Amino acid sequence: MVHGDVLVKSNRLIALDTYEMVLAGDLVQHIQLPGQFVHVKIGEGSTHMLRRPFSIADYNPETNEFVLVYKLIGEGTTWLSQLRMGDSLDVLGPLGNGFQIQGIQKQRILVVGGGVGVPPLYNLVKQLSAHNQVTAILGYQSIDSVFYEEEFNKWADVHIATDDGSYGSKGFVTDVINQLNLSVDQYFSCGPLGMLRSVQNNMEGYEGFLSVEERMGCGVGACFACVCPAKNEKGYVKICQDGPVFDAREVTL
Amino acid sequence: MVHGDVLVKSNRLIALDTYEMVLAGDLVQHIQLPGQFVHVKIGEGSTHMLRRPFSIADYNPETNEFVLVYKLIGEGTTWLSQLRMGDSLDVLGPLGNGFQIQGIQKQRILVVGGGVGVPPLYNLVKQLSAHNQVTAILGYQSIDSVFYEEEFNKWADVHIATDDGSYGSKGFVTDVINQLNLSVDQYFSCGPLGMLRSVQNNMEGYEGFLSVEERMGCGVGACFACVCPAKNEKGYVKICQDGPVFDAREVTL
Amino acid sequence: MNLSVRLGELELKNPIMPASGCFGFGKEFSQFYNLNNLGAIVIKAATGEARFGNPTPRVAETPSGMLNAIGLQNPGVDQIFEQELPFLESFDTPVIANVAGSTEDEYLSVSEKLSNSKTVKALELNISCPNVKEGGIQFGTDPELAYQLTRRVKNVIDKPLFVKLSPNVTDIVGIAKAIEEAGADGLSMINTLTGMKIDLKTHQPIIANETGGLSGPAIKPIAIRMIHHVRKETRLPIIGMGGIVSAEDVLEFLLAGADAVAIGTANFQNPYICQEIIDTLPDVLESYGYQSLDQVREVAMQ
Amino acid sequence: MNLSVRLGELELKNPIMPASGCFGFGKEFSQFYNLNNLGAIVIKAATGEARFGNPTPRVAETPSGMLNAIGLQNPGVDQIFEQELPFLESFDTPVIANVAGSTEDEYLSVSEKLSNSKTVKALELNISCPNVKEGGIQFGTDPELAYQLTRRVKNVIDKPLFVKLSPNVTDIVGIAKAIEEAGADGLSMINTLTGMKIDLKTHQPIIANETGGLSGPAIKPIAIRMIHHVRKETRLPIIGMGGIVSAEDVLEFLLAGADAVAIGTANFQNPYICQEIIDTLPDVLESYGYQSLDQVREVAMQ
Ligand SMILES: Cc1cc2nc3c(=O)[nH]c(=O)nc-3n(C[C@H](O)[C@H](O)[C@H](O)COP(=O)(O)OP(=O)(O)OC[C@H]3O[C@@H](n4cnc5c(N)ncnc54)[C@H](O)[C@@H]3O)c2cc1C
Ligand SMILES: Cc1cc2nc3c(=O)[nH]c(=O)nc-3n(C[C@H](O)[C@H](O)[C@H](O)COP(=O)(O)OP(=O)(O)OC[C@H]3O[C@@H](n4cnc5c(N)ncnc54)[C@H](O)[C@@H]3O)c2cc1C
Ligand SMILES: Cc1cc2nc3c(=O)[nH]c(=O)nc-3n(C[C@H](O)[C@H](O)[C@H](O)COP(=O)(O)O)c2cc1C
Ligand SMILES: Cc1cc2nc3c(=O)[nH]c(=O)nc-3n(C[C@H](O)[C@H](O)[C@H](O)COP(=O)(O)O)c2cc1C
Ligand code: FES
Ligand code: FES
Repeated sequence: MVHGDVLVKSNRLIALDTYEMVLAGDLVQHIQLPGQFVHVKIGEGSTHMLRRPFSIADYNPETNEFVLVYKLIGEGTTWLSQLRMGDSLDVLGPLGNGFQIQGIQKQRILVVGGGVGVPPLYNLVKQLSAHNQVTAILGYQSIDSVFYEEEFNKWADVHIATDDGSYGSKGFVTDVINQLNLSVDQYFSCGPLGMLRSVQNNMEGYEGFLSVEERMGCGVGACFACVCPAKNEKGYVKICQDGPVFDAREVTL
Repeated sequence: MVHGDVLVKSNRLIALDTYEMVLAGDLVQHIQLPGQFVHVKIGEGSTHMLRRPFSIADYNPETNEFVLVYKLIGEGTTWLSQLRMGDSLDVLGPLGNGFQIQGIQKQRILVVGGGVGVPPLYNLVKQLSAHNQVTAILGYQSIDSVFYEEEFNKWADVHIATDDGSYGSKGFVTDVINQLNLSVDQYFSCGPLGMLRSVQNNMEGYEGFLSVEERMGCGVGACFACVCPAKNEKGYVKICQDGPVFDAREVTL
Repeated sequence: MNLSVRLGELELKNPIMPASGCFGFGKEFSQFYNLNNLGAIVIKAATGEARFGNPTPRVAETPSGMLNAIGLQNPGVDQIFEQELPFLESFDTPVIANVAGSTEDEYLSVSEKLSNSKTVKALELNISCPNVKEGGIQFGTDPELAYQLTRRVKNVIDKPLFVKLSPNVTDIVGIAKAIEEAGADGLSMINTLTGMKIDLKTHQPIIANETGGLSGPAIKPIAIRMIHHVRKETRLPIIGMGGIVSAEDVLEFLLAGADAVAIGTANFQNPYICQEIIDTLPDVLESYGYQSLDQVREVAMQ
Repeated sequence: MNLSVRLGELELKNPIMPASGCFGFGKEFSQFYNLNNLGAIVIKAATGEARFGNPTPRVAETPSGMLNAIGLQNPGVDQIFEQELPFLESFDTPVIANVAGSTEDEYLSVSEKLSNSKTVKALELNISCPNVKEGGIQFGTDPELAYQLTRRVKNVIDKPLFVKLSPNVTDIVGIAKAIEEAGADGLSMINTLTGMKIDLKTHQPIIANETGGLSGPAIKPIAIRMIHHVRKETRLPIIGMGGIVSAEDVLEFLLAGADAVAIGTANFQNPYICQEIIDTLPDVLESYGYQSLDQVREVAMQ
């Protein structure tokens, strides 16, 4: 794990209220798996005492660059959106355990993402697609919010759903899962809690991995802010330390 | 009075921990007299709830520019020192009552400034020198802290004192007053409280005006933060509203 | 959007008013905007005689807040009556007069005098000033004393009486209920929390009075909690305050259970703040799906 | 500069320690720096049985602060004894164990067990957690209960006992004096202030527990005031905390009367903060003219 300043290479609007920020720094050398996240300091001084967690959407150890895709929610993301090329950003990471993809081969993979749950799936799909057949179902609020469709298209068979039907099929990602009637060996999902629950139910019996969000304090496992009930002997997991990616059969959402 | 953003034209170190900032904005059109001040917002958001008061060191209605000279003290002045040409600054002003210089002619004027009490005297001296004979005694901690000597030299007969004697004469400005044995018709002074008290004592019997500092809240006379006992029927004056410049015979420092 | 609110008998154009002590008697801020636009004006605390207040320094900045120990400086109730209220008469905005005192008698006589002014539409009983040696805060920390004082003041005035609560207590709900039982018409909450800042150079407290009252955004979570708890236990109208700097903050106070709000410290950072909040409040309410203040109140009551 | 301090029987390399609940049981932060560098380590509250704590969300950000309602999640005293303390044994840094409970019996048995660990050099009695329904805070708001509990705990342990005070009280000095009389060896102050933040979109409190404890720089002026007042009335060593983010803040706490300090929330913003403060403290003390911590204490005592 590394803590320090990384350099903003670019920061641009890619969909409604959604930004893509490319950053460069040595922490990229420490990223082990897609699905890990970074904990980002907001602003100067002591106004913002809590860092903000963001998934690493993509990374490249050769260029030392990594990518965050984030949605404007409140003060922290608004501040982030105002950063410009050449600014520096105080980042702690990579944190957490990513998607266990080592050795996955010749599998039929389903990837299901919703909203800002889409970014952590991007590098995952990129890596999995080399040796597997990947279907990606991506859900957004409406046509204005859609991002990364082309990027995913390069690596997977992509299906888009929007809440209002303004693009792709209308409705939930789980509707698309049902319609497609796919044969699946393993699935991976990230998105809002409601969506994750539906996906977890819908895919019961399948091997699957979920990336889970929760409000965080420390981001490193010390404060117990981010726990989630789990079917293990402790009765819980810490999302920042044991996750954010979990075996779908182990966590109780 | 005007409230709004002014533009930073320059911001440079002119002595140890001392900066000169040139700003441009329409509030210059409202400045009536030297000795008035502005109330400056610090930082973004709600970290700094109190503005910082700074005297207007110089101003020029033709260029719409005015000058602040400030010393690094704490968080606010440190933040100010990081502003760059082209940045904007939220300023409320001009505030308060300046030095009453209308009609002063053919007088022997003594001006006594100490440290960051020197700046508000600069434009005063400039204006008074046109029709009067001005002697300026300026006190600083040491040679590193001396600023604006050349500038004052253009308009007045300047004497410098430093606490440690590293430049000019060693000791207090009041020592210099005594040594010079001047004939004075009126005096003007600004500086730390201790210095102002000495000057007030030393010049008892003379017509004089003091610019007084106090920690401020509103800066406009509404909060009673900045009062000073006075020999008037209310028993006090508000420095921000009734001052910061007072008849030396009226305030009790 | 119609922003008018009713606080018992008191009808306001909108729920926004400057907080006592941060707006003087209105004159200074009338340079910045038309005081007619305000929901109400709460004036600086009045005492029986003129008070000089505490020595300076009286204010210090703290993270997202400030300390003050003005010490109730004011020209005394008679001067306020004669010199300050006439200016406010010309505005069509209800004036709420903040009342302080060292003794019960002082509270009673000041309240009675102010309630005789036709400009004053309600009184706010300040039993929570942490910055004076005697009077004030002990009435706000003891439910029995608070009950007695409220009852007696209520007996000598014929205007609505708001009582301003101190947050420096173990049990704010107990105090609030005592005051309700005593017949108050509303609550103002919260006053400042007692705090201190030490000057590292002089190793003395920055505030000459040593302690001062902490206000500003730093205390907002405490204000929200106290209003939320008190709202569950009383029907009295609540004027909420403590750290408001935006229309979003106003909505948070309304959702916590306040009926109107007062803005203090933020006036120092931005002298236009009350006007700006009044201007932006309708859009902010709409952006969160509210068509009226009544709707906000319904949601808050759930 | 020699930074060592003595808190009664307890000898620390320096006055800097992480605050309970913000540093787990040390393992995570040992990735960032050597725990041997710390003055002490205060571990997360222990209860008799394992507790899951409150539902999530458990934290929210506020201006210059945060709310938390972890609800004393911990694996229970036996697990802590067996699973967590052995790791800390390898460091040459005294461990202070924070003790919580719902009943007096629970406090007693947890204290007794922890005091049997040779790694644990002192106990910190948490009678001030605002985030659990029963136990905890009522012991911290009633001087009589605080006295009884302190006395009984002191009877069953043979290690120094620090009692951690709640700031959510009308009279902190009264509580502190009761605890001193009961035989405590020191005070830790302050714990968090009860606060709330409402989510404007859901109009519900953000913290699932509704209220949470406010910590961070926002509360520093309250901590400084309380320590300053309590210092005047007791000779007990005080571990000061509440909003420390820098070595300058540490000096302010020492000048207020603290003998050592704990750092909580700031660990989340900067995981190296304790180490950084230890590194910069000598220069900061010197820049204000102090050659030793003793000098600071002398000045504070004036
Ligand atoms: C492991 C993880 C990975 C994430 N990855 C992404 C991502 O790739 N892209 C993206 O847009 N968002 C992501 N999020 C959500 C992101 O952290 C929040 O949107 C962000 O913190 C909001 O900050 P704000 O200051 O703008 O919002 P505010 O609402 O002003 O934030 C106030 C506080 O609430 C917290 N908070 C608010 N919403 C969330 C949330 N949904 N999850 C966790 N904390 C929250 C903030 O961190 C902050 O502490 C992720 C969250 C987690 C836990
Ligand atoms: C009418 C007036 C005119 C002034 N003119 C000048 C000037 O021309 N040049 C200059 O360098 N300084 C001037 N000062 C002093 C200047 O306001 C302070 O140095 C400055 O506010 C320090 O801010 P800070 O955030 O760096 O210090 P901090 O110590 O971090 O400030 C904390 C708080 O204390 C207040 N404060 C600290 N010192 C003073 C002080 N001496 N006077 C008033 N408030 C203070 C700050 O405004 C702020 O609210 C003037 C003060 C007054 C009242
Ligand atoms: C400088 C200052 C003076 C104050 N004077 C009074 C007063 O005279 N009477 C009173 O009831 N409250 C007084 N208060 C408290 C405010 O009215 C308000 O309750 C408190 O500041 C919290 O609101 P805020 O955070 O918006 O400032 C004063 C506050 C400040 C900052
Ligand atoms: C997430 C979190 C968990 C905490 N858990 C405990 C605890 O278990 N026991 C305790 O006595 N105090 C606990 N506290 C209080 C801190 O130890 C400390 O007293 C308080 O946060 C003030 O210090 P700070 O402003 O530096 O955070 C906790 C604080 C936080 C923020
Ligand atoms: S955020 Fe602290 S344990 Fe996960
Ligand atoms: S600063 Fe408010 S009256 Fe002067």
